[in-house]
Amino acid sequence: MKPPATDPWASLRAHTPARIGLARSGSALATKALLEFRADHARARDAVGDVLDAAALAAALAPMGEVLGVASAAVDRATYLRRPDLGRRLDAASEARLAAHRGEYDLVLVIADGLSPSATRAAPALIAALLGRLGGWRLAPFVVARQARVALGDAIAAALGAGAVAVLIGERPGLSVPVSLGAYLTWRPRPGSTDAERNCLSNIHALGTPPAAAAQRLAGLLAAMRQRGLSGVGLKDEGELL
Amino acid sequence: MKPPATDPWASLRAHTPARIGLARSGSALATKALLEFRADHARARDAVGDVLDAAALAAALAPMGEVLGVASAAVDRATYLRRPDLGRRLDAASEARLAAHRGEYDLVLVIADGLSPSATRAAPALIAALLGRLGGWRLAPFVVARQARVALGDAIAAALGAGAVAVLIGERPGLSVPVSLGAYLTWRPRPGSTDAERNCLSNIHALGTPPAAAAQRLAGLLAAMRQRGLSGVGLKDEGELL
Amino acid sequence: MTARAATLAGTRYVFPDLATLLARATPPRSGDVLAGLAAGSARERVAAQMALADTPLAAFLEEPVIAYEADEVTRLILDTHDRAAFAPVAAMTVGALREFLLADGTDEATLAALAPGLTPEMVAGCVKLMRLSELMTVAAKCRVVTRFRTTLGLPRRLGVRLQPNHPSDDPKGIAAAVLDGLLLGAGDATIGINPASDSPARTASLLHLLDDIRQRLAIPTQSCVLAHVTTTLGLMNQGVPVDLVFQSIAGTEAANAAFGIDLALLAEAADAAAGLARGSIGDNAMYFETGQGSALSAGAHHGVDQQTLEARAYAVARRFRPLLVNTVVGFIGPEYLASGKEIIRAGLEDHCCGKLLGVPMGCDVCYTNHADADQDDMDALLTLLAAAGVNFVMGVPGADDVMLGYQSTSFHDVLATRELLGLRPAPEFEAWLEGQGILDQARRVRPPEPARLPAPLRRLLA
Amino acid sequence: MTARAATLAGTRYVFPDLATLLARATPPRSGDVLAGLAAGSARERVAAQMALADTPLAAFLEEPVIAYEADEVTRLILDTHDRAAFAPVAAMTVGALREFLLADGTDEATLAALAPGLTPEMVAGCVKLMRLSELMTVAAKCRVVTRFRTTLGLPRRLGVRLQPNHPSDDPKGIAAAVLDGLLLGAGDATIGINPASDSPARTASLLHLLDDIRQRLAIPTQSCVLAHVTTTLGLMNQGVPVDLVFQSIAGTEAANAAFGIDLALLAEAADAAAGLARGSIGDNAMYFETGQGSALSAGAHHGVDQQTLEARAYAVARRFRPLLVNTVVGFIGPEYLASGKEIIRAGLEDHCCGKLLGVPMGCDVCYTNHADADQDDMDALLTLLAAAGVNFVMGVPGADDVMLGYQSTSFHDVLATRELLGLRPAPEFEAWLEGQGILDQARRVRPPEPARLPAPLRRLLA
Ligand code: B12
Ligand code: B12
Repeated sequence: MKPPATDPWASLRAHTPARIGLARSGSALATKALLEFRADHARARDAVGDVLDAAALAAALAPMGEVLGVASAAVDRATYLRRPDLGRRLDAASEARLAAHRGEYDLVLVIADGLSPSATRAAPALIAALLGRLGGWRLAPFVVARQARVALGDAIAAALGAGAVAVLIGERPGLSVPVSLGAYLTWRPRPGSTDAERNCLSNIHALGTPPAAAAQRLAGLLAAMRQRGLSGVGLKDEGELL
Repeated sequence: MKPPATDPWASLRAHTPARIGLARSGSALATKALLEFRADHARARDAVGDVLDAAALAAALAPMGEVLGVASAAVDRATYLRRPDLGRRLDAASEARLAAHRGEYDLVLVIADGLSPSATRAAPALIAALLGRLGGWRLAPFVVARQARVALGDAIAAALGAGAVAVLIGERPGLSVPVSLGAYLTWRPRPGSTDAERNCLSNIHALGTPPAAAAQRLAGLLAAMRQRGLSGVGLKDEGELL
Repeated sequence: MTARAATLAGTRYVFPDLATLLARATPPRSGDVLAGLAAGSARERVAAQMALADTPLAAFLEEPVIAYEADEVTRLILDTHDRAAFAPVAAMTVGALREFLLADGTDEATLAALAPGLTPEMVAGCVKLMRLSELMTVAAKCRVVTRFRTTLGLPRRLGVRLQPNHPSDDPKGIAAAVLDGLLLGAGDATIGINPASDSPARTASLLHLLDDIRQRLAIPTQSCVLAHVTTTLGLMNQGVPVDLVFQSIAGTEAANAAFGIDLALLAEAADAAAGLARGSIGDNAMYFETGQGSALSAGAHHGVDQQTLEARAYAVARRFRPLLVNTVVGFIGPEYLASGKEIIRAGLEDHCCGKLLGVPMGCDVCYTNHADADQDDMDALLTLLAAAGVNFVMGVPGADDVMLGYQSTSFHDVLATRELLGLRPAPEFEAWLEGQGILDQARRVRPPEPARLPAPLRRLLA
Repeated sequence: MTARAATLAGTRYVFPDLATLLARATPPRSGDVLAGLAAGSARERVAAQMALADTPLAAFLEEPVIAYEADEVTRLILDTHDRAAFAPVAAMTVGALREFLLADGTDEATLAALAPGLTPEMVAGCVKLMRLSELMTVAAKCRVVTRFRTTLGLPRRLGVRLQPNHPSDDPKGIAAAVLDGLLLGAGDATIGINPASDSPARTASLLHLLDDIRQRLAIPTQSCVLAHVTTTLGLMNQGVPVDLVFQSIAGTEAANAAFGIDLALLAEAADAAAGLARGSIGDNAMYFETGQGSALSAGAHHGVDQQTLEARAYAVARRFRPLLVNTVVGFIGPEYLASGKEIIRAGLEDHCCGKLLGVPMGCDVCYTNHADADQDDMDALLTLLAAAGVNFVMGVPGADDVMLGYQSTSFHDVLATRELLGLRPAPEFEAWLEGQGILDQARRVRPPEPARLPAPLRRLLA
């Protein structure tokens, strides 16, 4: 019932956070593995309910540029989870705030809570690494968005007048990886842009693509997007050659 | 799939409201029977949520005697369903109201909403039939009780100083019989009386024991109770000989 | 009392005694919330499960959840505990027992030998750690076979109690429902009426009615009228034909007192039934019903969670070698099991606990109209229980009990389940069905046109 | 458009068109509430089911729920509708179709012949009337067998897609998970990686990795990397080893457009896959995934309920003779299916609809951490689907997908289910498992100590 003394899985576990080589009894998990799973489930459920620490995020971003805070039309967490339509629209105050900053921008970087508000803690490091690679781009102020879905970036870009948007958003929390960031890039965003028009880089976290590496790949994608004048299924991530 | 033209069950159905001889296909119900079941379920769920029409009930009882209205400590229907403990205790105002009517009574008749408030509509007829058979009993005022469990009768009897209690209460609504009354009799009731100390006459409705017949059996049980000085498992309903 | 504790994500959770530990470790259900015993958060629940997993089984023998002096059910449990049977697991924790039960080497024979060594609290604790699939896997390994006129609990058999209730106990109405059930293959576990009236005279006439039908049609089965045990006892002494003695039971002395019973009364009834010796192929003559929440409802739960108390009711049951034990799982209402989800889990827990304790478990898969549940939940629970090898379930015309005011499983539901999973009625009863021409070529229950039924059955339809 | 109506308890409910009628008749789920399409009360829902039961099947051919001109999926459905196959049920209503499907005489052959005559809307409507037990009974009668290097969908077999995802597509991490799965008997349906990256280079290297493992260990199975179809198409043209072509699909043209696909693109991909002819025993080379809610999420639902749209996705799937179609039932989140109860029902509906339409249905029995569900719900759904004869389910290490952020079924879960219900892996794969010494005497999957594994497998562990 217990794994043998020298567990052959030990070395393999170094390569993946996946739950491989679990001890079992019959076809069921050993009690320890079962209860660890339940503890992780309780933790992941809590991560969904986290609240975005917008102030701390703004403070971390401030040295790198102006920061605007916005909120979607979903008034609270419970509404957010049940009403993705509201999470894609700006509330009236945010709409006005952005209109006041309308300008000629090539790109707006949006940092959004999504389904894992805590995941946004990795955003400042990623942005710091990214900014160095965005030489020719006219950047809008950073936008920190609460109760946001990916498509809220389209509304933000439209309000600011930006020609492209990169949304860094908390992905839904997993059991082993409760905080992970996803980046969604859209060329010529407008309300109604479909996911087919976006590119995605997912699983930005220490065990996936770390922020620095993510910045490099995002910069490559952004450059390709600009060069070819499109994003989405027509644009492949060719930058990466293994 | 359809029952044959001359349905042999037709005559048997006269003897029971039960869903016998249902048409079927394979081992499943025919579509019509299935959907009738669902419609009845929707109706029964609604019956639970009904509100006791205490005013109408009091008006119907008034010609027969004084009527007091009380409420349990369960403030609303949702609380009532989840908190049977509160449904067994009087709220403070009701406690005071009853204390003001304390006296020397042999019996108090309680009409309670229980799980089917509409079922109490049968109570006045039952009581009318019963009163004629309660010659030697000193009766307390009728008590109409909202959000009540059976054991609320113990608290009511204690507050009024009654030596016995008969609770006429709405039983939980069934699918075919959504309004049915149950009668629970307790000798020397006090908070803490157990169900083993009560007698019960259930399914008082047109298809079960009709109110008039119920009155007759209750009178018999009450007489036996008084004579033997006990209620509950020790007292059997011997009145009825088939 | 020894406090137990576990630390989760930096927070230390302490559980002052075994009763609290068991309650906090229980998967969510409304009754434990009502009693103020449930864990306050998912994390506290997991912490309790961790502490429970590390608790030695022997602790349950040393620290009864209800005091020995205060409760005759506790005394029954401890006084009849079989140390020799317990020996193989005596050194284990609750978590290790779970692994042992799931292990490949632990088979039917091992579990049967172990049963007298397990107490309800050990089993309840273990079950709290398990997932539904484990509750099914473990229960499916157990086999508790009992006999009266049919053999129940055999592999790949699913029995049915035919429940022909009527709101005024009308004999014709009851006979009509019995006929409906028989034609749909129900009745091998028992034909059992809940009497609307408590009158001994009426109970006697119902007992005669069922016995007449049984004898007239030569049905290999046993009948029962689910009156209070004191009523049945009185009738047995008068020579009324009583096959099975029924009683509702609970897991504490005080709850049983609220039901108007104690162990001595049950013993008296069991002796009387044994004296009648009416079983043709076996002498299991008791039928008990239980269900989570009844002790709490009677204010007799002593701060113990409802699932643990339910397991204690099985200790009461097994003392009297019953033919049938039925957890009426969603019967009382949402104050104890709020939703289909809670009912499904409770049903599978009860079944698994009962089987581990050596009790011939069936389940009334049911819900009331004030609960948040529907037929889909019942289909799920019935199928899962059948996969787990439940001994029997209920058969009610159209799933609608017109006297008790709740929905159970219908004759049709059982047929569908038997067909989906390849299960069959008790062998004696199946042979009878075959003789009546009620089985089709695929051995499915498919009653023919009335005109083609054997005369005695046809006459009932006229 | 014809309005339909039903009167219940004195109230008349009118449904202006078929789409509204279908939506109002759907059992409760959050996505239809989100879309503003759900019935407002239980009574309205029952009234809609009554009106739906009385609706002739032919109406679905005359009144498409999404206009023929506006949607290529509607055109596909109507243009490929087989009138001859439809003939036996052409005069029936939806309610009569339900009875026909459940009837004893309606067997595997009848249903296979009927499939091309059924449209997704007919099937969706019928399924809305059914209880869970009926969804199982009907689905269990259907058999859709497909082949590539293994045979899937045979009676009493339960396949597994081995899903060895990794958050950075690390080849060693993926290989470790593949090994874990193989040792636990998973992988007969496919070994399929969801790539974290969309890069063609990375996708190609993953395809090589899987093909290497497969060939080195001589595993009779097919591999897949679930990149976007355009990425896979590009790689096929470059000679990268592609067994199965994957794509997510939905039930409307607009939703597919949001996925970056259309029918022409799928046809191109299917042709390319056929051209490679890599299957050894069959040529079913497509793998599709679906799931209720995706069209609504893309704002592309046209006022049609999510279960009906899901059935339309199967019409897209069947056009391309897939090896596998997988409804990823609880994958997106609570906005479409809020609870375990909604997920369980949706999973069984999807499976039944797909099978009736002749699609080789599997199911990703799963939930996210923002939904109100847990492992108990998954155990229930997995067991019920297995009883209903689902072709395959997922196998994820420890049920925890470390890249997609959700919980699916684990290798262990599948083993437990196979053992409980007596189901086995695909025959070719089972023979391979036997050759590796992974089966015990009871033919259960019980991997031996690493030292006793065949050398190639042992080497992967080093
Ligand atoms: C629910 C129920 C139970 C539950 C009660 C727990 C609970 N918290 O509700 C359980 C499963 C424990 C139960 C047990 C028994 N019940 Co009962 N029960 C019912 C049922 C289905 C509904 C009652 C109801 O709606 N009450 C109304 C609500 C609003 O009030 P309440 O305060 O919540 O409910 C209280 C009473 O119902 C009471 N109660 C329940 N059953 C009985 C039985 C008797 C004799 C008494 C005095 C009180 C009583 O318990 C509840 C808590 O205090 C009725 C059938 C019906 N259609 O009414 C049968 C019914 C009342 N029970 C009946 C019987 C026989 C029993 C038992 C005696 C069976 C047995 N042989 O052991 C036992 C023991 C009862 C006792 N003395 O404690 C019979 C009574 C026949 C009669 N005329 O005397 C009935 C009519 C059903 C039947 N025919 O079998 N029961
Ligand atoms: C949920 C999900 C889906 C759902 C989306 C529906 C919904 N309402 O959520 C469904 C099942 C429909 C889906 C489909 C696909 N997905 Co997806 N999906 C995810 C998942 C698991 C979570 C996303 C999340 O948490 N978003 C955050 C929340 C807060 O934002 P949201 O606004 O609610 O979600 C939007 C985005 O997630 C977007 N989206 C979802 N998937 C994809 C994929 C791409 C390429 C794009 C641009 C957008 C996108 O759809 C949502 C609604 O607009 C991620 C994995 C991960 N760990 O993040 C994969 C993931 C993003 N998807 C992926 C892929 C490949 C796809 C498909 C292209 C697969 C295919 N071959 O068809 C399709 C089509 C996507 C499209 N173009 O529309 C990949 C992307 C790889 C990459 N780097 O490009 C990921 C990383 C997973 C994977 N490796 O397979 N997906």
